[in-house]
Amino acid sequence: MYHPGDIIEAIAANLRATRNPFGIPHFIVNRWWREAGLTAHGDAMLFTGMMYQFVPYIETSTTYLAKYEDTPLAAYLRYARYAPGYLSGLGLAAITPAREKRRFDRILQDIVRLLKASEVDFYYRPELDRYSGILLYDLGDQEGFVRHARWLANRLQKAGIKKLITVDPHTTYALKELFPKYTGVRFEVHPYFELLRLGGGNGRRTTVALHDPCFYGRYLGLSDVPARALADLGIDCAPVDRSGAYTHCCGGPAESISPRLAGEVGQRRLDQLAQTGAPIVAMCPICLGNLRKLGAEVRDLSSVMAENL
Amino acid sequence: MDDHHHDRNFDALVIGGGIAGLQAALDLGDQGFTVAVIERDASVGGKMIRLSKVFPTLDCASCITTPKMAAAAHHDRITLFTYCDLKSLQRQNGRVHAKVVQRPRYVNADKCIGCRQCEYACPVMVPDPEQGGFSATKAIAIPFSNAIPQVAVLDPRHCMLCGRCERACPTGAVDYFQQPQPFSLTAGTAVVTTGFEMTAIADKPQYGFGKVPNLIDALQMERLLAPHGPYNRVLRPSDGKAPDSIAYIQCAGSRDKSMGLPYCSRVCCMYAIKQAMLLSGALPLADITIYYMDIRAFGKGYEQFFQNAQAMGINFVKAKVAAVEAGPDGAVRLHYEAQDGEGVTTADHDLAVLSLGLVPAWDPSGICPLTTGADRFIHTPRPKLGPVQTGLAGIFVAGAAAGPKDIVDTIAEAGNAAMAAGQYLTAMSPSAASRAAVA
Amino acid sequence: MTQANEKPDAPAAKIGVYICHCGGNISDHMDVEAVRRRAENLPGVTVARTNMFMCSDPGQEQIAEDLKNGTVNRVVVASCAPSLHEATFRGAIRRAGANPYIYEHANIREQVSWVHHGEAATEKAAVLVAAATAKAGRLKPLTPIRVPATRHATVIGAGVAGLSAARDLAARGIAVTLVEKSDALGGQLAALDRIAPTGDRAADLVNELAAAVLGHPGITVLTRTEVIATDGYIGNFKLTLRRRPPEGASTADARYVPFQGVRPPEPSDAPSGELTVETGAIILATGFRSYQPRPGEYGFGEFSPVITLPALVRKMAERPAKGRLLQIDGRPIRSVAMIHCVGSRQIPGIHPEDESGHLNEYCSRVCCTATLDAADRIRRNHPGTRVYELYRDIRTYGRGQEELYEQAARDGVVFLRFEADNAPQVTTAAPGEGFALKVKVADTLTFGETLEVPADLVVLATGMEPNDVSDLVEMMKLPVGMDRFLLEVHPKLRPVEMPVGGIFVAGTCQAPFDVTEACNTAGAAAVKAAALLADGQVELDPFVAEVDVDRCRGTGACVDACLNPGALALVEMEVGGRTVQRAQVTPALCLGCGACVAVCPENAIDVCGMTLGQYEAMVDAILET
Amino acid sequence: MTTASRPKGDKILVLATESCAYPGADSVGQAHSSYPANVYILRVKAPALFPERFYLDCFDKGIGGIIVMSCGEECPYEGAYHALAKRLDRVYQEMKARDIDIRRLRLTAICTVCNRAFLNEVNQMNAVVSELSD
Amino acid sequence: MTLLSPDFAEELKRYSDDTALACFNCGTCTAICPLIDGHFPRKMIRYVQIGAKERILENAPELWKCLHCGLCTQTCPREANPGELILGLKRLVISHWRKA
Repeated sequence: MYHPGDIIEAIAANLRATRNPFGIPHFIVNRWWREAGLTAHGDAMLFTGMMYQFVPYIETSTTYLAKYEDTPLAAYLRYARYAPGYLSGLGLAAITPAREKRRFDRILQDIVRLLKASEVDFYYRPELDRYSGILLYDLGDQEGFVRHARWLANRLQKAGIKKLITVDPHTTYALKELFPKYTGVRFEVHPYFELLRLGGGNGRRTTVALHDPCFYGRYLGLSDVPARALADLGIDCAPVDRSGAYTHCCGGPAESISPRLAGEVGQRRLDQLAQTGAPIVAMCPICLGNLRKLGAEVRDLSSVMAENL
Repeated sequence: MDDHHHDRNFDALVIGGGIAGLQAALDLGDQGFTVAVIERDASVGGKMIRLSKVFPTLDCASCITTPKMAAAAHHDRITLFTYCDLKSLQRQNGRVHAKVVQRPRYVNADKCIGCRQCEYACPVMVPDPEQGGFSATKAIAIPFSNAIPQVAVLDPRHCMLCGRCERACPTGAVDYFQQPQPFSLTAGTAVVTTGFEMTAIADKPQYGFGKVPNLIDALQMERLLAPHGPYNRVLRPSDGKAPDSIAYIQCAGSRDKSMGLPYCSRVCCMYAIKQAMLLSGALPLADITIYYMDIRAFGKGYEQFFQNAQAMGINFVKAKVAAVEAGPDGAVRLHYEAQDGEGVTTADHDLAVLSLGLVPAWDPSGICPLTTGADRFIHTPRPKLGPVQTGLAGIFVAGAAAGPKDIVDTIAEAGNAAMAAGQYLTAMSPSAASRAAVA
Repeated sequence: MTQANEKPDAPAAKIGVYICHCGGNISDHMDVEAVRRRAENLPGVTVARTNMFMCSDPGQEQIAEDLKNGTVNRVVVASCAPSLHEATFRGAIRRAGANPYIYEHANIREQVSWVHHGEAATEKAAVLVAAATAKAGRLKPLTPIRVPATRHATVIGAGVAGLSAARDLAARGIAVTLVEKSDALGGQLAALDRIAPTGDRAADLVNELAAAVLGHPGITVLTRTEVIATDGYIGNFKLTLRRRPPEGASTADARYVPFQGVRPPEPSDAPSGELTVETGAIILATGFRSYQPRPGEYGFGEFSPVITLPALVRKMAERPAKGRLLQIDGRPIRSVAMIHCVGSRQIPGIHPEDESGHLNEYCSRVCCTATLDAADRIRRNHPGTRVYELYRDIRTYGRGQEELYEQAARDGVVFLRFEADNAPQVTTAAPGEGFALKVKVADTLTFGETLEVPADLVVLATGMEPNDVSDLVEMMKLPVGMDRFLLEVHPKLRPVEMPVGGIFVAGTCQAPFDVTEACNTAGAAAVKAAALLADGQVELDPFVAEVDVDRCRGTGACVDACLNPGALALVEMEVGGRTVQRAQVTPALCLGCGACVAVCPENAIDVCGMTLGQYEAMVDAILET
Repeated sequence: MTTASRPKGDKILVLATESCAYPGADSVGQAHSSYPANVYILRVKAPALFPERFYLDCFDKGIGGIIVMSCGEECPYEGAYHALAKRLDRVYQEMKARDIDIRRLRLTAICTVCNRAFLNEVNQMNAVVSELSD
Repeated sequence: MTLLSPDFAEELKRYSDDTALACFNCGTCTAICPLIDGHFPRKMIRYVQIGAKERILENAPELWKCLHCGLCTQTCPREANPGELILGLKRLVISHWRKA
């Protein structure tokens, strides 16, 4: 286990300096939209919050973190903020494989396809789509989180944004619950699957094991909605031991503090999902990343739906 | 017995024919008042007649309930209306008016002589709810061996209308076309003794009830332990193995705001200890563990009973079980925090019993203007000096209808309700009281 | 042979035997007609019939007709278990204008057709019918015993249970004498302040009950009064009372004295000295006393800041004041430690016995809630005062009590849990530590760590002990349990009854109860007394012992064997011009057990309706059939 | 005298208390559990009624075995059970004196639902009676 | 030997909902926590109840094992919100570290 103080300070410093927890320049992280054919005007703005885009970088960094966890080298982490290397910034960007980045960009492109197929009136403005700061909140750096959230809320407010379409549970929770509470700014927030109207699908009936992320299943009480969206496409959800409000954590959030712990918790969840025998589907980039790292074939909700259109 | 040709005016109505209702009816009848008991089930006796033995004396529940059931059934001044739904209970012009519908038994109660020929003839086996679903009964049957009245009931959900019971019946009592029978009763006062049901444990999905094969509830264990039980011995449902280790999970549906049940159900500690003692008699080599938060052995002789259980070797572990799942080989796996320093622990048992809590069996809304408390039991505005008074003059309450209660406390409260109802009748109509006095 | 002892019946028995097919339940397993034929030939049998359902109206009608037209004067029905239909057939006989006790039942379903089959069943049924017939021939008409009862009840003890029972009985039109040892009404309830969890004021409750009792013309209230002698039996007791003269000035109006209760008015003609009361029923409501800790128990008597819960309640009520810190005896209290289960839940080998060798092994039931209530009140009224509760199990079992437990926790009461064999230790704090005392406890909630609780005050949650009523126990022959509380006949079948007929228990003389439960038991006891005295007489089963004075020699063996003292006695009577001693039965007291029958050397005593001769005749019939 | 009084029959008499053992025997019937048909059950309020000679007379007359089924310690008549137990001790002495096998008399407690205990008792007594009549 | 100092609960109020005292130490949070680790999180909550601040600071890094998954809060029988308390303790500890 790494000393949490070190991780928190590294992330907080990055966020202060670059508005990005890993210190990677925004234009490098957020490239997925370029071939997506998006307009800049419409009813609601698509807001990715950068979580999907970050996953490849997180996985690269945690591979290194896992290597040194519980070794004397772990203590050197506290100098990370002075020595970017594999933990932050351009270095991290450089050593993260392009194939991985493309994979996660594809998910966002699939979400766009789904929204278009549902005739949702939406637009995208890449310069406004920024990280929500949720990781600092989870780690307990309340000051850091509030400072960042205010910056972002102001920026969106100034741009006249009122309605947001989100793609991951962490960003959704931050915008829906935390922003009003800590910044006083309230947006109308919809996770994308709430807006889907996809009709009968392609006629194939399949069953999947849908992993409810904690934020959707428990904090936001939204686990029924994606299941309904799947059902519209003829996809059934196998009963998973622990789901909905009682869903089991994927272990992902522990990645930065203890990759070993993230693995243990994730493995237990994987076993529960595997018991169904159905292909595993996640709808949160953290869950997706952590469960995949444990060797499981896990697909994103949007990919499964896009394929069945 | 159900008598359809009686006077529909009574001194008192008793709503519910469990042990509280029977005791209240007997105490009213013995004072000289006429009483109508309205019971939802096909037999009086309530939950108590379904139990095995009762704490802290360990005498059999039947031995205590049956005489009270028979005494009420044979009482000159008590009329039992079974298989009846109460549709409305209102006060008008100083009297209590009840609208009741008797559900069809598809058996003429006046003709049925309880000979069971229909039951023997019926080809349809259905799970017997009176035996915790562990064994089967027939689609037409006497509800249970010591039911009162001894009248068969046909279950239309399972009946195939094959006609064998009708042909077997020596008195021509089977009537496939019987209709619900609405009727009205009036009385000077009413005593509500509608009792309890067990907690709906589905509200606690982490206990896996229904998914874990050898996880049963305490009422099912009562049947396994009962002398007239489904197997005549204790075994676990999945494979018929005699369990070597048995766990009790306390507060399964009590003291748990995550289920919306913040209150203590008052009886579960004692019934679990009782069952544990009976089990250690039936299975002398089995390990029995009770997982608890606080042992609430508060009544007369209860603490000594608890101490005896400890002396008998029953294990008590202070922990609330957090989750239950199926383990290997039919085991039930419990997760809990061992607070003695061990920390998070899992324990496998051959059989586990959920000590379910108590919830009210009756909701007066839409039937009677009685109010209920936050716990949904009948509200008693003067719990100290008038524990049996409700918000409505002339309507009294006793037993678990006014909050979880054990049998001893229920019987005392039923007596008090009969006293209060008798006083009310005396005050309202001295003639009723004097009639009672000369009866 | 012993039958010779039976006096011949006049007129001769004409026995009707009625055998039930029970719709095949009986007839499918035996030859009912064969049983009937054999019955027909039994001595004394005038008619033997069968019916598909004897319990049906036509079946009962047949019996009634045979009785009315004189064909029969004794009835035997062979059918199901007597528990099901004995009462039915006795009722049919009564409706036909005959004495219901000329009836005998043969159980040929539960004890024959459902357990044996074929010839064996037929044979056994025939034998049981013969046995029943043999008994029936020796049955005599009996009359239920009716004893006049005084429509008056005496309630002993004027705490909440006694007051409540007296009020209830008077409201049902029964005259009541309420006897109280002290000079005030209210008992231990008056020693309380507010009652948890509802917050009712004890004073209001005492005043309400006292007003109801004092205002009812049917209730005679006798304070400063004790029962010094009892006599009589159910419905007809005679109590001798002794009333002390008032100490100090007597009052003209009822007056509430805090922590003592309501002093009733003392009219000039109030009785004093010895008086007698004739009463039909007695309700014992003699209550409890609070456990007094042993010297040194948790520092009690050793350190002055160690007090009992009742003392705390009183001190807080006498100087009610809000403020940052609780003040007790003029001292600001920054921290209170409350220790549960003092004098309750004692365990042999862990807790020492008292000087008379007793341990209070029971739970006192009310102390958890009372302690929590006091703790929560301190936290709410004195936010600067810290409160710690040291407990074994929190027993907030009743309605609203678990909610109080949670409320106290949310209000900042800190809970520590100890094991019975590792009790907290109260010691003085070192001079520099700032607090008067400290309490060391191995806290199981903190993984067994030993914690030190600083305390300016230690409160002991003392339990209940029954009041000493050994005089009444002796006089009335009352059973007492291991816990020294009065012992009811059966906790569920007859929970408020003493084995002596007509004596009932209410409230905390039976077990620890809270106010609600005490009221419930009081109502339950009152309803039993009201039912008993409802019509001015008590009806008892006629199955009681009867002495044949011609045979009795006055040996007294029966009196010695009698299980219910008073039911049998030797009395002097004139026989043939000489005064001799003979046994006499008091039917109201006789249990009908027959213990006397077995020991009489002269066969001079028997139980009506089930005589030894009848049993012997049945045995003969079993052997001869 | 002793040989003449030795029981020869195989009929078993059960003295069953009306509050416990008699309803217990009924409950065996309700369960349709079979037992030997030579068992005859008499309903009694309390077996304390029967003097020593009643038992001895029964054996003399030809009863093969007697089971006294009481309520045991839960007897509604306080003290009756102990009086009964003492009396049966004296009956046993007499039986020995008359060369009657004491296994022919049993005292047992049976409650209203003691089906198995009831069956055990009557089957055991039946075994004793048939063994002794061989 | 641990001396009790319940004033710590007051200090924590600045960082979190004040629900630690609502906890009745049933251990559900610990047993349900996906970490399956010792007495976490009840241990921390118990330390808050008795005011053992030093113990919390000594063991502070453990707090970051919490994944903020919320299962403890969902299942807590007393609605004591253990998840939120742990988050509050993280905030308190960070503030301590930053002051140091």
